[in-house]
Amino acid sequence: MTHNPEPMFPHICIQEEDFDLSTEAAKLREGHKDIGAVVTFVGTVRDINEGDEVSILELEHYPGMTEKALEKIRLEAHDRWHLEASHIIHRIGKMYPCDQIVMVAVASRHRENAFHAAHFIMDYLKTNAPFWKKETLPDGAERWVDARVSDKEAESRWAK
Amino acid sequence: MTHNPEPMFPHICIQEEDFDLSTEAAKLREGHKDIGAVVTFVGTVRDINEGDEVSILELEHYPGMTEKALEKIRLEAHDRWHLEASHIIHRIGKMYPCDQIVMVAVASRHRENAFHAAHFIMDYLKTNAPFWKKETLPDGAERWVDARVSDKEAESRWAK
Amino acid sequence: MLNVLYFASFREILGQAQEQLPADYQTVDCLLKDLAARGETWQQALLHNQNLQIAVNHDVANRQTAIKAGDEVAFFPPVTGG
Amino acid sequence: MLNVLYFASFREILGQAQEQLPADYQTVDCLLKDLAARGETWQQALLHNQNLQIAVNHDVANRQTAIKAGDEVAFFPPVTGG
Repeated sequence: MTHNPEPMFPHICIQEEDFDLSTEAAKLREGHKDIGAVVTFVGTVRDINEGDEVSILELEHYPGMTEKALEKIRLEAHDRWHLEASHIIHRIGKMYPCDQIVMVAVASRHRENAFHAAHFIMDYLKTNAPFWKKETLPDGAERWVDARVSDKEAESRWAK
Repeated sequence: MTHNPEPMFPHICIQEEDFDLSTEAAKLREGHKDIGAVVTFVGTVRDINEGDEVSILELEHYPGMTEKALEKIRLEAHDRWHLEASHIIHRIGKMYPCDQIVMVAVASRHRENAFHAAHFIMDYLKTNAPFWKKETLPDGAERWVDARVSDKEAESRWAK
Repeated sequence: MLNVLYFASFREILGQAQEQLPADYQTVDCLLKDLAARGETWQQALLHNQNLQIAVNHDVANRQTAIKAGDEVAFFPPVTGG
Repeated sequence: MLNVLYFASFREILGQAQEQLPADYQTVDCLLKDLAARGETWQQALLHNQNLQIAVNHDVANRQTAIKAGDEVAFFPPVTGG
């Protein structure tokens, strides 16, 4: 599934293509003068997981539900931290060590809100957006990545 | 003062020139495979401060002390959050609304540490690095920006 | 009809990504019990799986969630994106 | 000699960025009192200013910090970068 040119959720992109951080930060800030802080998070493919070397990481998702789940998280972040703008990109398909997987970018007047909102979005994305990772090891063996208890704990810290 | 090609603190840049987020993020990650999280903060010139429109923002600093203060903050962040890499850029001279002023970029294995470290570095930079801002209003009046009590409060939250 | 989807390890274990079923079930639980009757693999994956995640029409759901004709019901393991 | 620096509003109010002074002071406080004797402007900026920030040799210092020949002493207002 590639990026829809007229998406229902313009601030959410699920795409196979890589992305460019500067381009995305510029898009985020476009048309907003009253921004003082831009925080971006980029998640990348590590070459080691659970002690094993990883050669390929494949990302599957649930089209339709993914966008809806991410938009819900994004709007909650706007509500809680009065953001000026935010943007989420998540790649799908095959990726390799050091590749970019996901980007969350948020802009606000002051830094405190931007830091909290970006962190919140990532913690919720990890536990609420329907993506699944499958690793291929150097010997060709494949395995689905297990959900981490630590991600559930990270999410719970944002409970109001 | 422009960027020194062989600086004493290679992870600290004090420069008049603008910077490119993608280029800086790529530099940060270069040579590190075991990075899973990259957090960047960019501070930008807002067109409004203390209720007044701002036309020009001029940044002055204390050469020598600035680099030393920033390196101390950076190393404390590495110590507290086990970062893989970090990089601070702060521009000096004249800037205009929407211009980039400062960048903090950190990379770590997991996101939690990267978020905290980037936030910590910015909070400490705000209160410990010798930079001063002067604003020019549309009528040509100049004024030095006042330090904010909220920045001191933000710093104090990181006390161990 | 119901549109039933399986993702990730569920898709692989159950050998299918999607199927159409008659809308003969009041709740997700009724549907699950019928699917589990297909055999050991289905029973293990859907009934005896503490980690089973459920969505109805793209929203998080549970076994008690009511379903009706035209609904999309999805079963999948805990998510691991990001 | 001491290298004495003034930054930002201090530089503007005191009308200079830098000066060389004899190293005749045991502490920053002694130096400050001598500078304050230059007149009302100096006294206001350096002695009667709760916000005075001090650095010696690029490290944060205070009035009690000892100084010696060759030191660089800087006076400035609270920082506002970032």
